[in-house]
Amino acid sequence: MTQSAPTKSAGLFGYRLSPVGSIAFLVILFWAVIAIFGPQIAPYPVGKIVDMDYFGPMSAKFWLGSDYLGRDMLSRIILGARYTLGIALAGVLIASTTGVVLGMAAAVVGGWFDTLLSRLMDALISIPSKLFGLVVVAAVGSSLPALILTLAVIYVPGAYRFARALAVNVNTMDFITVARIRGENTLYLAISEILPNIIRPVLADFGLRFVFIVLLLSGLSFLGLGVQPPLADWGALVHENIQGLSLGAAAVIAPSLAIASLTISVNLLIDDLPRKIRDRSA
Amino acid sequence: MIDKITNWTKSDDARVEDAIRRGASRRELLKMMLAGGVALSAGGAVFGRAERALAATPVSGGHLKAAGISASNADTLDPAKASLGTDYVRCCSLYNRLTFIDVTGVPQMELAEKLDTKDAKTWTVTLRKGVTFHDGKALTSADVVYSLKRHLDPAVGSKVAKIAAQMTEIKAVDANMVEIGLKAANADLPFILALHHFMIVQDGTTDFSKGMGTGAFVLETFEPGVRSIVKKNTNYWKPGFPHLDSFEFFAITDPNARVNALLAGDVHFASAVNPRSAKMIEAQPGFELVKSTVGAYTNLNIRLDMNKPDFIMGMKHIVDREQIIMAALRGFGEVGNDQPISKANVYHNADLKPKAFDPDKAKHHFQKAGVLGQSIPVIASDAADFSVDMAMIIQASAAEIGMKLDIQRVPSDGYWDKYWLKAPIHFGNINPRSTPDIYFSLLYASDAPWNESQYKSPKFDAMMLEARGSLDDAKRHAIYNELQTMISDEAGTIIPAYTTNADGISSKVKGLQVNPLGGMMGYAMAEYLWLEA
Amino acid sequence: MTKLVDIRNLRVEATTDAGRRIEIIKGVDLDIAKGEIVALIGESGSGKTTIALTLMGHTRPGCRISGGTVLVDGKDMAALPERERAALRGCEVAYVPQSAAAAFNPSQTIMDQVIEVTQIHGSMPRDKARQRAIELFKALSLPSPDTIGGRYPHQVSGGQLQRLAAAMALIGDPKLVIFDEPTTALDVTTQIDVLKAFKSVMKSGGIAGVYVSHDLAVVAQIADRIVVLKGGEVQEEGRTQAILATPAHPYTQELLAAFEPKETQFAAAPAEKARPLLEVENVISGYGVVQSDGLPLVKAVRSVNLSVEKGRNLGIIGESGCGKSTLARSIAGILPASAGNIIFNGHELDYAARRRTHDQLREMQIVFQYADTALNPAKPIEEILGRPLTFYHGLKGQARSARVDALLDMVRLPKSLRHRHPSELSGGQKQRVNFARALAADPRLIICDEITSALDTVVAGAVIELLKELQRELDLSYIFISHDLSVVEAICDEVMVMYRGEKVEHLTREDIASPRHPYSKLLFASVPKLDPTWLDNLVLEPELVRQYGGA
Amino acid sequence: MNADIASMIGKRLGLSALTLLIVSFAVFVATNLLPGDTATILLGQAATPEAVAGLRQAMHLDDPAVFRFLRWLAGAVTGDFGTSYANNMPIATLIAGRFVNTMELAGLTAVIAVPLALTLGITAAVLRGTLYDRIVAVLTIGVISVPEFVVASTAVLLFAVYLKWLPAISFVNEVHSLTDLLRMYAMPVVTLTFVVSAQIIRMTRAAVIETLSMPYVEMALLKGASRSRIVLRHALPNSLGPIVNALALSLSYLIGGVIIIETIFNYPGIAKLMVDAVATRDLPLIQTCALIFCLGYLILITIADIIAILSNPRLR
Repeated sequence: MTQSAPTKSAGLFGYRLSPVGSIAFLVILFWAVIAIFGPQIAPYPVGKIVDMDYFGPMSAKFWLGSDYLGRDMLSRIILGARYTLGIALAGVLIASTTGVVLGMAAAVVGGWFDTLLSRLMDALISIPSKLFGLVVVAAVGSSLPALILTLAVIYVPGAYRFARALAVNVNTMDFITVARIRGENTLYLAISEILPNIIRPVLADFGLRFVFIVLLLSGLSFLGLGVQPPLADWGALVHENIQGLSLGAAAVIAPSLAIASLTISVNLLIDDLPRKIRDRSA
Repeated sequence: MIDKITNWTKSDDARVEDAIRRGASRRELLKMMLAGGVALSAGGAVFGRAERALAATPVSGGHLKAAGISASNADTLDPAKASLGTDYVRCCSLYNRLTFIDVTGVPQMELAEKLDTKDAKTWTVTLRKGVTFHDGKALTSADVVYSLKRHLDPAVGSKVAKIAAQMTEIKAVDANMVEIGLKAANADLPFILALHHFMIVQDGTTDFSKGMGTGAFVLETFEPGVRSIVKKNTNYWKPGFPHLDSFEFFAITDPNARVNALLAGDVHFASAVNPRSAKMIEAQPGFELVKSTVGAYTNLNIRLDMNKPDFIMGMKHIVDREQIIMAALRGFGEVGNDQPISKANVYHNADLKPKAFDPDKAKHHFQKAGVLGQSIPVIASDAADFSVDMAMIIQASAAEIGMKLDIQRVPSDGYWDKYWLKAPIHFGNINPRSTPDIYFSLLYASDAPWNESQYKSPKFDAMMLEARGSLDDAKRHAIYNELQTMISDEAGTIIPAYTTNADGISSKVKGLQVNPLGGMMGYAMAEYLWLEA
Repeated sequence: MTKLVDIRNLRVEATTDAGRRIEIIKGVDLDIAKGEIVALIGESGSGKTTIALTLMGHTRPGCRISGGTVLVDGKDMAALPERERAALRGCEVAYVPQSAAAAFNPSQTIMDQVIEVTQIHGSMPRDKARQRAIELFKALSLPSPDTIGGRYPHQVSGGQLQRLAAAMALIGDPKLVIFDEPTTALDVTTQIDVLKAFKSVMKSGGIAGVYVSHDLAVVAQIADRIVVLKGGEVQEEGRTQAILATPAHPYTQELLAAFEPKETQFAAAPAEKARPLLEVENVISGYGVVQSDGLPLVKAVRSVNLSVEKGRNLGIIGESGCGKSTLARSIAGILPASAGNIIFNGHELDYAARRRTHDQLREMQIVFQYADTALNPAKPIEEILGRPLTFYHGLKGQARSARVDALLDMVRLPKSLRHRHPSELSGGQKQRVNFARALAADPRLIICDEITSALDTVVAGAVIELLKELQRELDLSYIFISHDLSVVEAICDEVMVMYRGEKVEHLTREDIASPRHPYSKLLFASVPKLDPTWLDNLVLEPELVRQYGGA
Repeated sequence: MNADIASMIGKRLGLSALTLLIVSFAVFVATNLLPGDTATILLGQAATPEAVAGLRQAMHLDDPAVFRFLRWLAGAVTGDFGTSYANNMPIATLIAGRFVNTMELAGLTAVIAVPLALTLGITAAVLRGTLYDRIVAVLTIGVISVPEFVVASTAVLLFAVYLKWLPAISFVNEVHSLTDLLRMYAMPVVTLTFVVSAQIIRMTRAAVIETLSMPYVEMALLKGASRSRIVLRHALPNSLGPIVNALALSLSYLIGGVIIIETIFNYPGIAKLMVDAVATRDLPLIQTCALIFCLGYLILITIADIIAILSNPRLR
């Protein structure tokens, strides 16, 4: 871990952002604000049928047209932001935290613990994520906690492998040896010595994983795992209105664009981070 | 198309055509059986068109590809186990029943030459002569006895074991005659024998993967969950049938993919098209939509044992039936009046009006029930068609009067086992049945296996049995009218609409008619269709 | 003599992470005659490698030549298009890298890489190139020259690789060879062989050379002329003899001064035979699977005894792989020994640090060679120094803060550094922090593992001086592990020589000039002297070299 | 040396077998947590208690679950995967055709995606920081940022419904010529190529950039080597390890992760079969499908490891 001296300018994680990075950051910020204040700014109730037509076009009354039942698409996207961002964030938070904790533990403790944990993670990776999602739906149905946990479980192995690889590298450093023979315990080693050194790449990885989770979320809603109606995350919005695709309906294009704008922005923001951090987390 | 008749579809044409074609033979049958009728809402022009269509004679040959809606590794050629439309379609192409329901909803003889009874309790089936299985073996009464008795064996896992249970005695009288003794009189046996599950298989068959039947087609390929191909049975006993050289059937589960496949010319037939895709099909030349409203419905069930009669009454008034048809079904449905017998059935009680959408009245009932302000869970699932959309529409209406409904969308997988009949408030999905008695005994009798709202009424039971044993049609009409009213007023099943099934077809596909058993001519279309050159 | 190289007003710019451009070479002029070897000398960051690389028209990523001309045999490497530069690389100008181990592609055989130059430039057919390579291997006195080319880089020792890298440079018959600190990573005994081989090949071929190094003594042996650099500018240049004899520039004087032996008072031999602070008896330790006899498969330390008296220092010297670091690690309990006794302060220590008491751990500290990896880059200095204070002494808040200041003061660092991160410090500063952390424990013994090896000569000298001062003030003992005899000599009362896991000789200050064990003799004789004639006159017993020589 | 490789491979295979066992058992436990069993599912709306009990008995579902699992496991070891609960056909027969389909789709996608992604990844790394690199980066981000079912649905609408160039669904049984093959597979393969390429491109680029910063690459440059020679002879062989690892991960996705593509193109692969099997609680079928996915993953990862070992003389 040789970090170059961070520049003093302000910005995310202490880095200066390029114009592209700044735009990406603003887009993410925009969606975050929408997610927080959604219910206050949505023009119509999310479940109310307000248009006699279905897949209505964009109009002054319905900025993003209407959906397959004739509900206002703008309101649905605004409220969907909360679920898309919230679920993905919660999922990635749990996945990354678990992955990092286990990864560091495997690196610090080593031995059979590491072997067994790594095998378990391998086993988990080898189960296709969408099938796993389907089994969960079949077993416990589609609830918010089930959804978040499913996403988290699917992404834990990746986060684990990533964090473990980083932690193993850090673990060989002399300062860890110094701390060990000072008599420090494993918890201190992990939290105080290793974590600060892997946190930046982990955060970059966190961002990438967030993107994948948003996409997986949309994939799962294609398979029927999503939030309870009439609310819907963006993936579910695309899915429930997919028939509108042939009509070129805004109802299917708008949420697709919302997903793309969010994921592309997160990606661009990560790509804007200094290479040292970024390239590790591809 | 005649523009002035907006509600008139090609299927209605077909119905008229068939009525004309079959007129004579039907009168014969009516001596013993009940009368069926076609409600004609259009004038002479319809007849004119029907005659033109009839002039087109069937073309022999061709390979038809049809796409159903569901496939599974559990796909089977065992009629007793058939559970999906896919299975019915395949079985119908390979096997025959003793009777079948024609496009007017009337049982016709198929493998049976005639059915005789004096008391509706003991029935004699005389088999058609000269019918052979695909392997050349002649059909005998042993095959029939075996085919019917199977359903009584739990190990077979028959879907109709419950219905078959009334056949207490099944025996061969001679090589050509079978006697069926019923537990109680049932004038509907000809309808029951027309159920797809009672198809006739060869005596002693346990391996059904060969599809050995007497049907119009011989099995060529069958891959469960993937597809089947059947070839014309050149020795088929029905002269002139089938028209097709071969028939390929598989499922495209994704509704859009199904429509896309039709429009791309990959398949000739796409069943159960989503109403929202209708525009797209109708906009493209060379494709048609065949609609049939035959009594399938998705209903909201509130269990009566929850002891909230006012809540149920409130719910009946907060269901905006027009909006459900408009928004959820996009016009592909008819308003329902909370009882299962639809207009497609001759016994439909047209005087029974649906409960009006009346939020104020609903609010009054909810207040009385003391549920306002509470959050009431409503279970919906994609397993019950349109139930999630209906739930959302009802939820939005209820929210306006302060009634909070909490929709819980649960997985299709396991829905029937886990939620249906069990959850206090849930959706059900009922396929068309041929007789009121089947509906009532299945759904509303006190001992009904699928008593969706736990409706129990000794009066209802008694009247139902009375009608069942009666051969007097006027009397049955009267009883059934009253039973429908009872269900509508007393049961906890809210049937907001009868859904319209729409099959998308290439214009080359001819001979498709509407059958009261559902889309795809009650799944039996394979032998009737032909491809225009 | 005709000029081969003519650099005029060379300027090189670098772009920092923050996007700022800074000039790292500020108008350098340099001439090299045909067949002449010129040394570029200076500390890290002085720009010596950057200048050398411009001779091939190459700059490292983020850098670019922003001005001046670099004429090599009349062609301006700074101005030529990339394609033409590439055509000259390897044939006109060749490069011998600092770490041959890193500069060899691990997935190709050595021969393929050595003759690659001839394949790229199509200068000779494959068979002929192989032949030529084997000749060069012989000329560079590589063992089994006929077959060594078939091996992979990891199957060959460091010294051999360094010579193979030279062969790789020479095969294209270049007019000029750039040596980029080619012996820095080698042991002294190996270094001699390599230097000799380079020198003879260069002289016999009349090839001009640029020799980049920070080691004046090495440069003195091989260069005709020395150019002293600092901060991207030439400080002084002249004939080797002249520079060594009469350095004009203060920086050059400083460099030379680091070679002067310092007068130091050493503690008198203990009067009465008190119990030593540390006694190590028959310690065996190593790596790999534990065998049936309870000992590891690879024994890096084979039954070593040593003792350290209170207030006195022990030096442990030997080349890389001799087991000196393993011994240090076993004493500290990082790598638990497999056998033997470690008695510290009168108490027998457990082999594993994990099972030693708090105080035992506190009283014996270890300082590692690379401050870069020994200091947690994610923490400020304050935290790095503060943790042992809290951990061992329970200091908090104000008291801890005052003690951190005191520690910084002790290692002669300004208090303002406490808020910085290690990456913001220079190499010498980092090593001082590294040392201050050991001091924070209030230890009695500090094991210093090559702590000056990664530092520039002048900086290393200052660190040694600091250690001595602190010893006087704090009543410490050191175990000083190094491959550099001059460093050990400068600070230790006693010196122990290790070879292949065993202690071969124990020397006191008095007899350090006259070692008796043949390996010690070879080792001590191999340390380069400032005298430019030293290498040429050096005669080592062939028998000795054969038995103990490097490579 | 070869004995070392053999023992290393042996060890890996042992660990793989352990992983397989873990997966099998986990799948078994998960399946048993699902509500309902094959009998209730098969009977569906007709699942009266008596009917269920009868069918259950007839299907031997009354045996303890663990017993059934062990019986399957014992059979699987000898290559006999048992018979499907749902339709009594041998599992091997049920899976064989589907498996071939899945492998065909995966194989064709790999044939297109791997060279494409490697080329893009390597060239982007070599031309790092140039406009080309940025375009590749933006394209890969764009591609992974759009849900695959949107890409697939749009493609179907455009090429099948409106242009009628390609079939909307895949009739894999009707491939008789190369033209058929191209037409059938064009859309699923292209969509999947989109899905898997992005990750390979990113990883390849990162790995090559990493090796391009190695001293031996600078050395090659200073020997006068051309850019292509540096990349092909010096950078690539040494970045092979991480690249093949990324390839293995992406390709394993093609075996089990393509359920959405299989649904949209009505492609009869094993992912859909497993979904059906879960729906019918067909334990032997679920287990066998899971085994195939896990085995596919492990085989790919092991091959990747072996390639990494063989490409690195230090590990050999």
